[in-house]
Amino acid sequence: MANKKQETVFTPIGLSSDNTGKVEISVDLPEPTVKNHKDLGLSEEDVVVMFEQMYLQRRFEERAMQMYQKGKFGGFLHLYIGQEAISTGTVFALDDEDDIITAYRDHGWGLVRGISAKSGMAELYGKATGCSKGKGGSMHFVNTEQNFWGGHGIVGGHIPLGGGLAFANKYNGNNKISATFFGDGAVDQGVLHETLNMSQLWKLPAIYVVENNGYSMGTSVRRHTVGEIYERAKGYGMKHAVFNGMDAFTVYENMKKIADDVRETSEPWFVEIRTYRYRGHSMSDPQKYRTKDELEAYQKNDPIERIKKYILEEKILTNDEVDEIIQRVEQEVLDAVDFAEESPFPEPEALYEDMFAGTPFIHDKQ
Amino acid sequence: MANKKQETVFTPIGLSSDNTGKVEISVDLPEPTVKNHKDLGLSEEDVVVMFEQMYLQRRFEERAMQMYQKGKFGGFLHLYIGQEAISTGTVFALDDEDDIITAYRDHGWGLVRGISAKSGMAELYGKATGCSKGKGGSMHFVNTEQNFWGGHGIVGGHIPLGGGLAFANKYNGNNKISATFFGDGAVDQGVLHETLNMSQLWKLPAIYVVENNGYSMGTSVRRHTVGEIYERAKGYGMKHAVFNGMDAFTVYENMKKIADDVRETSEPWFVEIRTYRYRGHSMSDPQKYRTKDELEAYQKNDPIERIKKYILEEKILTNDEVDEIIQRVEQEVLDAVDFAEESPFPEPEALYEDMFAGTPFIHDKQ
Amino acid sequence: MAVLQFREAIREALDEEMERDENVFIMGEEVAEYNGAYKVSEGLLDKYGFKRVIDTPISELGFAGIGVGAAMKGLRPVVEFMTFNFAVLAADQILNHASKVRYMLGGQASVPIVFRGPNGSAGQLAATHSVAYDSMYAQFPGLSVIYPSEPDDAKGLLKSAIRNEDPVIFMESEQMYGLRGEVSEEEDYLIPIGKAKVKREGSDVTIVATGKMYHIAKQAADQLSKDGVEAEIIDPRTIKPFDIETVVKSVKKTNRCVIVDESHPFGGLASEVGFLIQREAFDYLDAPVQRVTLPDVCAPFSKPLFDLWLPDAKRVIEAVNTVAYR
Amino acid sequence: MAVLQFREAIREALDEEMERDENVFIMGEEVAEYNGAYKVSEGLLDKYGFKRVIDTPISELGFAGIGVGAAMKGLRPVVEFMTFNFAVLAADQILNHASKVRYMLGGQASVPIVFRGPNGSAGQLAATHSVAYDSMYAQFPGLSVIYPSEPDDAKGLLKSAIRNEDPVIFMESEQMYGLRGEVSEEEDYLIPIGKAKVKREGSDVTIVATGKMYHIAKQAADQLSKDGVEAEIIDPRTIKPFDIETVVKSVKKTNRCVIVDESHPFGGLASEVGFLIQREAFDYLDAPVQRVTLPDVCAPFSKPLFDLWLPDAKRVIEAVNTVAYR
Ligand SMILES: Cc1ncc(C[n+]2csc(CCOP(=O)(O)OP(=O)(O)O)c2C)c(N)n1
Ligand SMILES: Cc1ncc(C[n+]2csc(CCOP(=O)(O)OP(=O)(O)O)c2C)c(N)n1
Ligand SMILES: [Mg+2]
Ligand SMILES: [Mg+2]
Repeated sequence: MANKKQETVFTPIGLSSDNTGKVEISVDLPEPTVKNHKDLGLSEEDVVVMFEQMYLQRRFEERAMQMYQKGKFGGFLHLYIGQEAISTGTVFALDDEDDIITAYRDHGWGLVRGISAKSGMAELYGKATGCSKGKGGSMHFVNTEQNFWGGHGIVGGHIPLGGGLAFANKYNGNNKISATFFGDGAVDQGVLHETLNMSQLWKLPAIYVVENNGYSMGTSVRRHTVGEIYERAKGYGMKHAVFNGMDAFTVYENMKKIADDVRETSEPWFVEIRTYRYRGHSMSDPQKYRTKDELEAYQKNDPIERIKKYILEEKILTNDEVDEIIQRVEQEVLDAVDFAEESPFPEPEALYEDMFAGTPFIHDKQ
Repeated sequence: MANKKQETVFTPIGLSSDNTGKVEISVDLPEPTVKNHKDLGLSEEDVVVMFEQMYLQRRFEERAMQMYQKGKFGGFLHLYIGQEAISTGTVFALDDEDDIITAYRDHGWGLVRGISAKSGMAELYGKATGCSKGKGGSMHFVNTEQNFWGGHGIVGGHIPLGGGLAFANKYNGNNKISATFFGDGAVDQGVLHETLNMSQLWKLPAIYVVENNGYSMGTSVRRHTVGEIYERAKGYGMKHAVFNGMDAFTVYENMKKIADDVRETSEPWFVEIRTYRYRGHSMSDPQKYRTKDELEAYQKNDPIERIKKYILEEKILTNDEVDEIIQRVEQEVLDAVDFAEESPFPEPEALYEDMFAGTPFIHDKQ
Repeated sequence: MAVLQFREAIREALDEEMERDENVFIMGEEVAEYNGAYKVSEGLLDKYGFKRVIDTPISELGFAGIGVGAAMKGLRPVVEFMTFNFAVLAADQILNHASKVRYMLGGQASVPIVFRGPNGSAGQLAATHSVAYDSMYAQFPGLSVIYPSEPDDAKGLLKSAIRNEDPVIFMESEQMYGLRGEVSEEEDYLIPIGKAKVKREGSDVTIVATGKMYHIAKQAADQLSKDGVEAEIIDPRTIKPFDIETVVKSVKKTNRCVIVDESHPFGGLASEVGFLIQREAFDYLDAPVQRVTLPDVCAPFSKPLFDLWLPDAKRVIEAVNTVAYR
Repeated sequence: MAVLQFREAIREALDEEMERDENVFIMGEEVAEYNGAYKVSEGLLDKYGFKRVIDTPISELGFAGIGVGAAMKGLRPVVEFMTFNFAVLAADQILNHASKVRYMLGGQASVPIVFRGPNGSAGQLAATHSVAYDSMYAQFPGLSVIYPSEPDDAKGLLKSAIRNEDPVIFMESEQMYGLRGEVSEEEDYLIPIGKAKVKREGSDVTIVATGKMYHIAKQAADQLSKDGVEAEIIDPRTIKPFDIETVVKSVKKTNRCVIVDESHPFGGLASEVGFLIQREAFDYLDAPVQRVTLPDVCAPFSKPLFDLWLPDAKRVIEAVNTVAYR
């Protein structure tokens, strides 16, 4: 390429074009907590359930990926693999009545908030038995009964929806809070700014959480957003935090503290949780924008391996007991695939259903 | 009103509903500069021109208001009265080739960037001789020959346009910079956030300036935006400043320093200039949201009175010479009114002109 | 019947619905302490307090989205835009969220929200403040779009809109706020969404017009009547659902139709209704359907140009003459 | 004639125009280092460097606006949206700024910008990723809207769009990027904006279709031909300016017309063109104009529902049968 040095540059140059050979790590991981489960007030059973939950999310997606590659279903498939400590630690930290909403990388969130592997897998297949009746697919998992408000596909678009959930909670005076999760890429959307300003001004009981996994599609964080993400909070005098998202205990500890504060003060927080996306953005990503070394370095911090090791080292479970869980989850996911395969597609009439809660009206229906 | 104290409140309560009687001043004015014109590198002539310019802006608008009230023209009329030190100090600080763009409160900016009182007044009247050929009216003064890019009516909408002007300057490597002015109300628009992030990331030679005049329509600053406005910059690690906008010297000093820095480093600045809107938002505003005391307190800092006093005290001009200027400006504005009155309206064909620079195309023209 | 201004009729609807249902609240720029940019919400803050009458920053996208989220949780927000020209900034929340959330979540969430405010032009406010967006929103599934022309319609339809389980775009007009008209004093006066009203009977030509254009159509009809041409005026009141049956029935009688539409011509209400009429009443038409719309040009500021730009009775009469081969 | 993929034809147009004019640059999400989300811009970073091929953050409104500002200063930005479904966030910059700046500033600034990217659906991507926005943009004065169906059209029209002095919306389709077709090797191949092309001659019925729908129409025509019905297919290629003359001429010959449109029905291309035809060729029509559009329903994810949702050749044939009273 013609002498890059003198050239005018707008967007910072990333890995693939950097001639220095120096690779800037996309996300620095803060140290995880040193506390053990007792310090954190978690029972041994909690720790085991955490492990099982995270492992379910992992295996669910690994199988889904396999089925996708076999051509069993279409659409996008954005995998949460590597980020499971965030969904899991958070759900343990929040009350079950608190509201959660997230972007399209939503399988983990759905499973941990009560969507069964079966109805999740059926949704990926577009079956009538899916959690969204096959209307939404991978990007739109939902379980409002357990206060999980979905799965949304417009980057940043659900951020004010999360603000609205908090607004409704304050309006109703019900002492519930909302937590809104989105990617580092969504940080650049203007609606975040608008929502943060109103949340702080109106004292909404809301937590806005960036799952900074190093990349917005093929663009590393340093190439799409300036400074440190959590520092955005400073522009609004908003409480903020940044912590390690590769350790469920760290997520639990911090999110619990934050949730308590929000519930008490009705003041919002802006939180950056650092993690890493193991897989490509979606299924068609050649991933030329990062090195294998980088990926492997992060995989050494795998949150599932970590908690498994902890369980064994602390003798919470034996090796055999852990294996049993692994087998059980494996079976659960296989059963889910069978269920999805065997489930019926929606009937043709379903095309016109779920458009309206009130009187349906379809213009010029032929 | 029913017990406000226990009631859930979202937006902070303003003056009209505050039972404490305590009035929070909308904008704290930082101290003006202590430097005199020589310290600042301004000639005596410069100071005189500054005064004349500011006085022209003031009288132009006072007459315009009168004509509006007489029903001579319609549409909106947002007056800049009280804020003239900002336009004037800035234009002296920037190079003439630098780009300026602003919102709908644009008469002062237009006049100081070369729109004659005549073509300005004619524009208010919607005459063919207006600076925008009567197509734009009060909100869309423009003089691109002197790098004034208008007058824009969507709150915040022109902020990225200002970024684009800076982008083009950097692209062209021409050492020019752009300065984008907007109100405190525009600070709450998401596009500001997007533009600041890209400007900082891409190192655009741009200055983003909030003319904080205490109110967004009837909403005082503290009721629509949290914290101190200039602190928004901290979220992006952006250079920033806050200063007094009721003194042309202060504006000049700061804007010059900032412009020099931007030109040298191609790094953007975010600036809050504190001022005060003497008149209502537009012509139909009953102004119940502020007290007369508040208004009068700010009027004591009037930027035109201030520079006039300076000119007399420093013996730059005699009383008579000042009066001469006043008479001249007075006449200029009266001539402008005559010109506007006598100018023709655009021909009917003009309706279809100026839609396209290239081949015009009007769908289904009847 | 009480005689109310348009803005008073809207205010009554808001007031009654807020009184009836704790979950109804209003938010928007200057709606509370300023009592509304156009005084629609005057007095509501005093009556309902700061919890339910909420001033927002100029953050159209953000507060629209907060409204949608609150609606998902069961509240019933009435979100005011100072005009729908500014709602363009909120388009993502209206089009990609409010209208789609329910479907894509397989019916697990509803969005009972009303977005309301003035539509179209309001005199010489130039290009960015003058566009009519009713037809645009009607393009998208899941939204009801209401654009009433008289205080009575406004009251009855707004009350229905607030009770509707799905998102409604409710459009008004700065220039009509002061318009007076008789308004039903019926308790809990509800007009069903999606029903057109024959506002003038006539046998010679059907004129379809709503919102501000209804009044233009009426002027034209009065004028035409003096010439012995009796126009039937149908005010659809709701752009969507559009009551095509009522229009077709009238056209089958008059055999001629003119549509007056405040949109630019391409793909506006007029083209949709014209298309449907030619399809549904082909054999009844004695002349092609004609339309009167804005020209395909931005709104100019200058008074004489603006007056040329906005449809007027003269152009409606010309169109009627065309369909009547007069 | 070279055989190129659709994406290659677009890339050639970009490449030639960047080569020709230093002021042309491209910006958008993933256009540079990733080589384009759909590989349209592949290789352009290598050739033109970081100054002229620019990765943006996910800030559609902001970068669209920066593009408009840069265009006002004389640059010629080509702004890529990953799809026009995300451009909804930029609607204020497109509708309130790009299309209006020149008029409201009395002609003192021009906005020679191209907004391009895929339009409409791309398989099972659910409600928020599947809407066709060509008709919506066509509603607004000042914008040209192009939605070509074949690589040759794409190349010649994109080059013209980049040279156009005013804003152009240039729409593509994820699902067509791999489509191969013959592309003129003429040097500096320009197709004028606003000219329809008769892509198949026939005397029995006129089918109007562009973009992805053109290929559906073609399938239908091939099918119909076996039954002895010869359809004339007109591909307008540009939605706006719309070449109604070419369509009317054809309808005067065939006396029957079906419009295939990827929009939802209300106020889409089909309704506009149908309206114009009934007005301009009333006496030539042997049957009402029919249309095939998406239903007035959001895009579902599930494959069988999605297949039902998207217009197909079968529905086009049915519509032809209707206008032919078969
Ligand atoms: C408004 C909008 N713009 C662009 C896209 C396309 N897109 C989908 S995901 C994505 C990257 C988002 O990255 P990030 O927010 O970091 O989330 P992650 O994928 O890493 O979880 C992009 C550009 C979109 N869906 N919505
Ligand atoms: C997007 C948008 N929303 C709302 C408005 C209506 N409006 C015009 S000016 C204004 C207040 C702006 O206040 P500020 O930015 O402080 O500027 P000032 O009027 O004080 O100069 C409002 C709400 C608008 N023009 N555009
Ligand atoms: Mg990411
Ligand atoms: Mg202000």
